[in-house]
Amino acid sequence: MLRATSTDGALFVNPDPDEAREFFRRKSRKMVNKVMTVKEAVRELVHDGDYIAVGGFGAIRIPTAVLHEIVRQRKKHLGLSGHTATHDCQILAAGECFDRCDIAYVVGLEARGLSMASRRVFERGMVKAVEWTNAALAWRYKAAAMGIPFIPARVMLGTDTAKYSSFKEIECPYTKIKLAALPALYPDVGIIHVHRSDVYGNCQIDGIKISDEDIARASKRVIITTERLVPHDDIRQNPECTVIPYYCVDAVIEVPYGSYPGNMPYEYYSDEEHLNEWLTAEREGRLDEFLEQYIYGTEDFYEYLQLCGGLKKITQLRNQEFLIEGIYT
Amino acid sequence: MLRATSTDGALFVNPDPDEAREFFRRKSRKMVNKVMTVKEAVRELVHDGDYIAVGGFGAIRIPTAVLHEIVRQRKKHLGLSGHTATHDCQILAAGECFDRCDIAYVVGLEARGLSMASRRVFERGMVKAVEWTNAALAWRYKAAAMGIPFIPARVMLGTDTAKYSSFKEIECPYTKIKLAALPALYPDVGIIHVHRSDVYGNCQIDGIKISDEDIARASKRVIITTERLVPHDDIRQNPECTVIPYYCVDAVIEVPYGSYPGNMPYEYYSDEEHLNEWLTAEREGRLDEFLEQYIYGTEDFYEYLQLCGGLKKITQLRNQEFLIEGIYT
Amino acid sequence: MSYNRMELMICVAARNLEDESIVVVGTGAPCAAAMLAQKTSAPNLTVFFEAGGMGPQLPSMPISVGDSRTFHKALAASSMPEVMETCQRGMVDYTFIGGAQIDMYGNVNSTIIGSDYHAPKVRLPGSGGANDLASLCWRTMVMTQHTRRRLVEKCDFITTPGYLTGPGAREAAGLPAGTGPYKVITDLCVAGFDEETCRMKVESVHPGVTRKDVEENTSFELLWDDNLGITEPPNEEELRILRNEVDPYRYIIGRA
Amino acid sequence: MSYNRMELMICVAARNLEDESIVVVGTGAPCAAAMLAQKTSAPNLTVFFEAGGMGPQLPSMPISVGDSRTFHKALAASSMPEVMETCQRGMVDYTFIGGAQIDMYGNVNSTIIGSDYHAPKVRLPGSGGANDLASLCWRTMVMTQHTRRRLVEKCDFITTPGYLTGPGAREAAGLPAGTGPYKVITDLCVAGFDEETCRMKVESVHPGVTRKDVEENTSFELLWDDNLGITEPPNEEELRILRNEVDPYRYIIGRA
Repeated sequence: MLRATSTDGALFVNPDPDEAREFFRRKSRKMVNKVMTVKEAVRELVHDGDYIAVGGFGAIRIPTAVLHEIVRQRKKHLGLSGHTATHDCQILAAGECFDRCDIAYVVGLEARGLSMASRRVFERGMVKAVEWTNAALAWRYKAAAMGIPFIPARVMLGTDTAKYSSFKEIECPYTKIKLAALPALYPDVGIIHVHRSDVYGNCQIDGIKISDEDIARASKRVIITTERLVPHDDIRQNPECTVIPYYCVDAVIEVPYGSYPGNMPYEYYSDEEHLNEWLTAEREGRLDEFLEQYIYGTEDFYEYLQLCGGLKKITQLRNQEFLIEGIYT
Repeated sequence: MLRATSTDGALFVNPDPDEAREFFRRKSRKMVNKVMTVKEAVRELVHDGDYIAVGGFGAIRIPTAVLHEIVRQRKKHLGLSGHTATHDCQILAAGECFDRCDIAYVVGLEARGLSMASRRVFERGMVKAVEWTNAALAWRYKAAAMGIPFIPARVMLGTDTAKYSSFKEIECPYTKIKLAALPALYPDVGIIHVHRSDVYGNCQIDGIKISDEDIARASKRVIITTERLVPHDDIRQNPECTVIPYYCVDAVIEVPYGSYPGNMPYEYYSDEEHLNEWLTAEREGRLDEFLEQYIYGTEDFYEYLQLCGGLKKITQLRNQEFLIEGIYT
Repeated sequence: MSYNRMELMICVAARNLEDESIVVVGTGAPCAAAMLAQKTSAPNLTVFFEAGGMGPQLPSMPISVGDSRTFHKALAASSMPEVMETCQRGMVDYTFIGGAQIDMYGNVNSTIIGSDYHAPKVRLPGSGGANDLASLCWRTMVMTQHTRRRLVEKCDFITTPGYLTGPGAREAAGLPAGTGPYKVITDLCVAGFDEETCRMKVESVHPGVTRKDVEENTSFELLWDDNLGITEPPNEEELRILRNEVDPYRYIIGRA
Repeated sequence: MSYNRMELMICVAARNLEDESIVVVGTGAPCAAAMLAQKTSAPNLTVFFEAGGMGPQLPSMPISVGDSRTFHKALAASSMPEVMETCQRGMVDYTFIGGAQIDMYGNVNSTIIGSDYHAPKVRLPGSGGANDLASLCWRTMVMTQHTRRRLVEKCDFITTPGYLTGPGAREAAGLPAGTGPYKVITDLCVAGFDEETCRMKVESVHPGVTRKDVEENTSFELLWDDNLGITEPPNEEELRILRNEVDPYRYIIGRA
């Protein structure tokens, strides 16, 4: 049944569920306090060469603090899942942290325009790229989360996206229709920002989940940043709200306003001014000094936030999120 | 790649996603008031010969009123998905309503024992049976909900359950491991009891969802019974709580205590006394008279509930659900 | 009442959305079109966003396909798999996609400009959800500026399937039957696709635009509808709603 | 302190659950064993139920695998796919299954009694989740009464895989490597499985039970551990907790 497409690409991670099972068999199920600092989490859990997946949607509910710290600790040769990777891709491209990428959406920031720095790493061949789609990567995470080596789907077929991808085409044993067999994607590290977590890593997310339920389950290690740490009992009061269970999680860090400058649904809107400042710095060739100022030169996310306007700015963004015509707007 | 197992069984529904797409293409997306009576819903939406899937888990959150009405209207030749079908299977077996069944779990009522009447329909060859497992049927619904003809899984392999099933074995194009290709299961009618619905069929379910998200999406027609009708705005206040969206749904009926004698999480516990009475009636050969009393002889679910002890009984079951040592216990 | 070309395109797109249907949109003009349709001819139109927003009461134009506006007082705040699977199941009628290039079969490029994938002149974002939506929704629409560099003889890269190489090609590739490009709405004309050849066929030119204008700005040979018409311009009601309610800050209509 | 056989079985089962692990249980004795383990040797044991309950604080014995007790103050109230997929992913250490027959390879029958599938002497419930859990969890345990009709030469129907026909058979069938039957806990003895032959091997007989008792109540040839021991009886602490906290109404332990 296997009719390989003329796939130009590579599989950056092994879709073998048995290899993953061996890893998960040894992963701790102990419900212990996993609270640490961003620095510690990145030092201990993100290694040069790891393949990483970032939760959220580019500039929505993103784990900015961890992304900055990856740049700050000058992690290299990462693999990146480019699943609507906008500002997250931009940060990691600025740090030249990754050299291979499964692409569904990169280099752009949606309506805000293209990131010159992100374009550069791809256009100069600094990154080995393989093409996918948003749904394809979403389903690849899901296959891994389900513990199966692939999920069939009806996308990508017939296009150059397929030609520069690395999935295999199969024929359905029941209907004989052609399908894309999307290989399971088990990231080494999943990094996700959530609304609430207890110290063990039981997490709640408000609003859309995008692919984060599946990323948390598919990833071998998971770093959570959370707007708020909450008492364990809060989780048990509403067990239907648990999006990520503790046994998926390796590190929990409380990072208030942690999605800034991205949008955090029901909390604060995106800071379009700052995102634009970043794009402008890239366009005007001032990226190095911009990075020096905001990332390399800051100690942590609190300092970055302060530089960007601190609580006053956040208050303004909260007003925007809630459509309140505050004094700042 | 296709290596058919020696499958003794049949596929009762077509797993072809293109046939299903043609149906769904024409299914109305109009958000209109879908409130009707149980009688109307069963008359208009359940036809002799249809293949049905019942939500909940046997005696947990089951749509009892609709099941009774199917018996009362003497529907025949139904196909039944036996996905932990306990009291639901028992009701439909009593009415001799189905003649083919995908079996994961039937005839038993878990710790309560076996239903003689259910055993009878299977032991006397009145039902064409095909073997599956709980996960297999769950994933078959999921494949249909996803719009793909099959999902691979690592269950059933190597057993007689496989031999008397009707799935095909495939080889993974990436890892060469053997997999069960579980064919999509698109029921003609899905019947689900929920905690809250608006008149359009936007539904919320508290507690475990079992497979009901997938049943609602996989089924061509969906009948919802709900503990409570709620204003449409309540749905929009908490969009993360919508488990079933309106466009899946064809009928909405408010049936308070509608899972009785089954458990409704956070509302009332199961009536073990009545469930036992039913088993006893079967065992003692009094099923016909029992059915006459409780189903054929009643006009609707309100009458049945009244016969079983009415609000007084329900109050007792509410106390049990909330672990309150009420005066009844 | 005067109008600009973006306003015209949005109004035309809105009219092409049947009432009581479901559409997946991105941000920008398609989202404006869907919002306008809801306020005019398609009050029962349900709008999805690929990141998980389903049926929101959009308070204003979202900046991102996943931002909190996309599920503001929504019917459901779900997930990307949920939206994509609803499309794959056949429940979604329309989608809009965009790109840098489109060919006569409606194939779209949003991946690279240049001839070498590994060293492109310009790296574009890639498919995002475009390939998925155009593979799975029943009718795909494209809104684009009409220039020779956009309407090309051959895409540098086919990111998203139109009719691929022509009749039967989508089905042969394994894409769901009955799907494909439906309308291309440019700032010069509205085109559909010829049933027999699957090639782009102009149905109407916008007021003041000539057939020659269209031809000169297209790099491939267009087909022309026998009943070639003039695009119905936006009416006062549409313009009023578009300007006052849909895009009061002129984020989109100010771009023309 | 005296105890009955069910109490012994539950205590033995509880001791076999390592701390800081995850177990999927059904109702009845396995659930009692998990609850007892949590209150004794495995305070960090997480209990799942196949219908979606994950990590509840069980207030009392559930009647059903899906009833509201199974997600009372739980870590998560999820779904059947979520639980089964967690097992398939390799995150679940233990499960208990039951059945009417078990053979020397640990294959279990819960489908029919009789030789003709289409006209069985007794129609049993079928797999339920048993086949799934025994295929996907790392270690499968069975608790059963020890009679010749239950420990059979050949199952009338293999509902749920043990080691199938012996060494390598699970892997050859496509089941995940490293899984399989782990312990069989009967009212006469505790058995494991021989690494080389995959056959059931008695590790200890219960106090007062002889090797002959076990043999006479088994329809196939058992292997015997070189270091055959006497099962450690329940201690006072275990019995106190089991009787007062786990099963105060003697639903399970009253069955012996």
